[in-house]
Amino acid sequence: MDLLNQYLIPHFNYWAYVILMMIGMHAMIVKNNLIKKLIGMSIFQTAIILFYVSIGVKEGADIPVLHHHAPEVAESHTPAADPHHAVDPDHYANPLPHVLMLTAIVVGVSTLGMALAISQSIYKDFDTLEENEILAKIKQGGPGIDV
Amino acid sequence: MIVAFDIIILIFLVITAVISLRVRDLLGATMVLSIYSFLMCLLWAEMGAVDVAFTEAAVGAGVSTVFLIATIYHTRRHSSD
Amino acid sequence: MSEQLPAILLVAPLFGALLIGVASPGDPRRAFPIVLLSLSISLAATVALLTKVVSSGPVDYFLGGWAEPLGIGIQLRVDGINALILVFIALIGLLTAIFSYRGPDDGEPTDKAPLFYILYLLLCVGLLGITITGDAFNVFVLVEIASLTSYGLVAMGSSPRGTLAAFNYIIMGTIGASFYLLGVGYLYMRTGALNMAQIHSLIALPEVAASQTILVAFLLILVGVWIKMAFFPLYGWLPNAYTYCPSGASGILAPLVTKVSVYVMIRVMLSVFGAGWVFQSAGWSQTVVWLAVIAILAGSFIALAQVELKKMLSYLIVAEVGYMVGGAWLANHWGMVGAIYHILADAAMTLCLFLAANIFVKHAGGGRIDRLEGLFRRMPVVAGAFVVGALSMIGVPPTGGFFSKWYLIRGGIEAGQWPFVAALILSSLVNAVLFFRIFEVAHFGRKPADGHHHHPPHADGEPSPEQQGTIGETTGSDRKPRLTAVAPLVAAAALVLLVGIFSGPIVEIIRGALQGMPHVGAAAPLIGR
Amino acid sequence: MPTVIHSSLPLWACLASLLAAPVIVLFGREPTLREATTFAAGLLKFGLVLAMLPWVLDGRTVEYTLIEGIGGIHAPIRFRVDGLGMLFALVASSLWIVTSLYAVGYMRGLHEHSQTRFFAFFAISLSATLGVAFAGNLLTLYLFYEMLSLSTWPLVTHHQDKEARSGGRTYLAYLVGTSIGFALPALIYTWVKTGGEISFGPEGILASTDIGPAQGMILLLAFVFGFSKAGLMPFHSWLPAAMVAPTPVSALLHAVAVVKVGVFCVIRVFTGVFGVDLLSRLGVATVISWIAGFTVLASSLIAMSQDNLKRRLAFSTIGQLAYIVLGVSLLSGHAVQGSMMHIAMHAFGKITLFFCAGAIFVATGRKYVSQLDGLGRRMPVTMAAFAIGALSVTGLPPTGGLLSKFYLVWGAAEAHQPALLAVYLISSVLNGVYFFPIIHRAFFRPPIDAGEDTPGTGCCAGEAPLACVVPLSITAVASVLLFFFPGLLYDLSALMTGGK
Repeated sequence: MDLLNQYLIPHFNYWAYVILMMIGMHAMIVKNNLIKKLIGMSIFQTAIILFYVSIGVKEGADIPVLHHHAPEVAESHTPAADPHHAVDPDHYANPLPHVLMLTAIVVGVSTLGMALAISQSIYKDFDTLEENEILAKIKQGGPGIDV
Repeated sequence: MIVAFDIIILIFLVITAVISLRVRDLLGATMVLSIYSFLMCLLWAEMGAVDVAFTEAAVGAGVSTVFLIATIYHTRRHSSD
Repeated sequence: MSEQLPAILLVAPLFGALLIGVASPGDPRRAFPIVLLSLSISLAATVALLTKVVSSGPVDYFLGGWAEPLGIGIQLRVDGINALILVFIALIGLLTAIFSYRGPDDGEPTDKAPLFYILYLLLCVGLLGITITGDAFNVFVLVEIASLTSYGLVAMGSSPRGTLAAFNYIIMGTIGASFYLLGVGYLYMRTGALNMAQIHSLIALPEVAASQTILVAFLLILVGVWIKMAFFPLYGWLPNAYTYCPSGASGILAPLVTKVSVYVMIRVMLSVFGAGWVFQSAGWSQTVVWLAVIAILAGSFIALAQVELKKMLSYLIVAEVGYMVGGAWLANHWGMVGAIYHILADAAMTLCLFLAANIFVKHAGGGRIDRLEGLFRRMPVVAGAFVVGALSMIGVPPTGGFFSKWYLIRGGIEAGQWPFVAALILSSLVNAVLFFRIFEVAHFGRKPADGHHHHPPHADGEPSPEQQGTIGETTGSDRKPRLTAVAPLVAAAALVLLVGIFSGPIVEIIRGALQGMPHVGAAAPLIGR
Repeated sequence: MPTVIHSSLPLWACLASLLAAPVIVLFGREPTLREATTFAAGLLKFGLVLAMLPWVLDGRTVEYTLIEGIGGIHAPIRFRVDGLGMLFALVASSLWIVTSLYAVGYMRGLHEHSQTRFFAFFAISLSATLGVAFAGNLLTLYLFYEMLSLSTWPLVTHHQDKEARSGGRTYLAYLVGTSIGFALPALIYTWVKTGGEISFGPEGILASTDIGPAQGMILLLAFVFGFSKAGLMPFHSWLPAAMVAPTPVSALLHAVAVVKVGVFCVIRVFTGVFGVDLLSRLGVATVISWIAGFTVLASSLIAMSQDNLKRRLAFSTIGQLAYIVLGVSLLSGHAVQGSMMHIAMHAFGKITLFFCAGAIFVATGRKYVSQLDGLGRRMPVTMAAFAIGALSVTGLPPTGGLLSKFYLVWGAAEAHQPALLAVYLISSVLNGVYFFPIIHRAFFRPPIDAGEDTPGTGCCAGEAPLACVVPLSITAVASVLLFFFPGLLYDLSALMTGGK
């Protein structure tokens, strides 16, 4: 039973992200259709973002935004409080992984966009998006293919 | 950060991911993928990462789905696997 | 002005790319001067930085001035190792920009040329950034910039196989970059820092060094970087990508992208984890050197089986990556020096070979090796540069290729890794066979092979013009290659020789940087002599 | 008196012909100007080498460092001219002038194609030969050794036909293969063993290191087989394959420059890298002497069976090279001196034979020994020179060959090696066996009918063109003169073995 409590429950996030990542990677490699590969890719990338976000999670922590109801801000109005040590880190989730993941999301989407544009160009040349058919066409060669 | 809530969303996430990859109609797959993104955004909002959540909602669900539908429009809707 | 150098060399190509987008979306003639200007500014900046590093040691630069507390601002760090690589990236970028003057596929200047140059400059920004940054996550961002632009460049060619190769390159590249991101995530989870120096100081603590997370982080980063550098088992994307991409693109991708990934591996091994941590158990270095041996042999022998010239050269890149990874993992001083020096030598000779191959393929009409007949006679200058690159690949003394083998073999002997030394020698022999097979085809050509008795005697013995005509009627365009194509090629050949001749000073800079590298316990032999 | 003189003469001696190559290409269209450049370069090179002779003769070495830190700590590109280097350089540069004269006659006689390329690469290979002669450390030696293999490939494959292509392929496979396969690791192993010190000095590089007999054996074998231009048995078949080249190439390169570079490197390995006393202490040199002995006997036997004249001369060269390697591996003072003198004696003798073979081909188009009946009457001068050359190679009195063989035999006796002494004597007899039938056939057999006369016979009465006959007579006379005035060779070789 302690296996369940000690490993499974608190690390559920990490189990989930590994499962999602493997689903995505499986699709990227095994799927025949290029679009399905790209769907697998976006699942693969969002899983990593899930991992990063779950690093910054704290039990019972508030969102990392200083709003005026927050205890620290209220105290700081009183002259005694020292403005520099206002924030108590345990109250807030760690914002740094979140910031990093903004970049990762944008990267994921731009890669998806580039890949989709390329698959449209592949469709224009090979008239199919199935990998086995494309490879068959290449093996036959033909004028347009092996320039 | 409610653990029970997390576990439910994660299970749904895994289910939508598998469905999105198994369904043969690409348009359907795209729709399920956007559900997957919205669930992910819900999960992150609940975990305290608010900015990542609405970025994922806007970008992950919104723009990717638009890209995918545009590509399917220009190519073929049916996928062999 | 001079302390802003690290920023200048990144910003110049960035603004160049934006300027092209704004100034001349459709007009290639206006794009070319902007490209030259921005790349020469960044080249000048890198050279100035090199002299600064040589004279006064490593240079640190914090973007936005966030010096303290360490770890907030992104730190750019230039020491002996990456100063040299920066100069090479800028120089090779400039040479290839001149080479691809007439648009990506060397045809008539289509409207694609400016787009090609925008991607080209952004790729230069990515590569320069990867080499200069001192922040682990920033490396991921710049790796993505460089990868996205190289996907675009590969897909821009006219050949349909190029677009398919670009698609495969995207899939493999994303997996590689994501593994690197994951590795940095685990590092951050355990150490809470992203700045390389900071992580290193934390890993130096015994309880952190022993933790599982650091081990997982290292493996993930390693696999991710191996995919990006096409290390043997993970090289699937490279051959097609570099064979079917436009000629201008192969000139910048082949020499630099894989070498920069090798640099990232070495930077991570030395500056983030520390040589002491990485080489703590001899088992690792033994297995990786064995992997490198397999990479070298496989790359060389598959190259032997190739029929197309550019595909053969691409497989040689896979073998050369095996040299560098094996050298870095020999866990001794000369192995590391050899690996870093080989990054420079290999970049130069790959550039020289790919530029020459592009000209040959265009003028011989088709990439197959047996179509290159008689080319030495028609293009002596291009042939001469190709020969210099080939000799360097074989490892003939005055060229850079020889001296990198010189140090790598020495490292191999001192580390007692005899299979690695044997693999290096064997691959030089295979390279010799490969390139002399091409020399034979190109040298002999379709001369009247039946003895020399009856052809019209004339004083000099050079085949008379009408004879040359018979050779020239191959399908390829018979015109002489453009000056803007030949000049960078000659410069590349000269670079190969210069890297060889000045290998002494280069190695001194590298050894100085290695001496200065923070190292822990077991690394004593690494930083020793 | 300072024993080391720093002057850039050795560098200019090397560069003289290297710089001539582009000038030759420039004058590609005007043959006379092109030939004039070749001669000018030859004379300049010979002059520069002679200029250094006085210094070297009174025991001093000329040193010059071209690029300081090229190979890391102690491996710059360095030139060092000592007795051995000077002897070989004199032989190579003097014979280049004679060969250029011969080449002009030969090429014009047969209207060869792409002569500019031929002369340009000829000049480059000569600069590589001198580079090896004057090399100051192992790295420079290896650099010019590789340069020589590569610059001679276009010469070997000059005819650009089927056999030239396959001959060139074997030629390169052996030379580049063994040099990268064996010489490079041996070179780097020495570099590692001595901590970076690989320049040649009075005593061997490895003398100060703690190298064991096993390591010494492997290293010595790697070096000797790495420098496969010395033509030792298992790696010799590139030499007959290179006979596909035009005769001036096989004359100068495969009788003088290329093969002597191989032997020169072997002598450098014995005296410069290991040092004679280290070798005698380790006792590993006897293996090399057995290999060389076997090569001498086997090649002489094969030479007897060869009908093609040039192939017979090729195998005779392999035998003579093995003489020199055998002499050095005996490690006795006189034997080493004899082997150095044999470099010069054999060079003059063998080049005469190759010139005659070429002249016969130009004059009559005949290549095979069986076709040489009665040629003595038609080509008296050529066949006389052939006879003198044959005498010199077999080592009979009126020619220089005798002196060097005498020293070799003396050295063998001094080294108490009766078996190897017997090898020397038997092989001299065998030399006679495969040369004298040719002379007999040429002078005492009735000529077979003139038959078809291939081109080039347009000129005087059956003799080859003057430009071919004059050089071969010069070298024949030279080999006789060497018998009477060996003083210069003796002093130069004594310098090297003076100490030991």
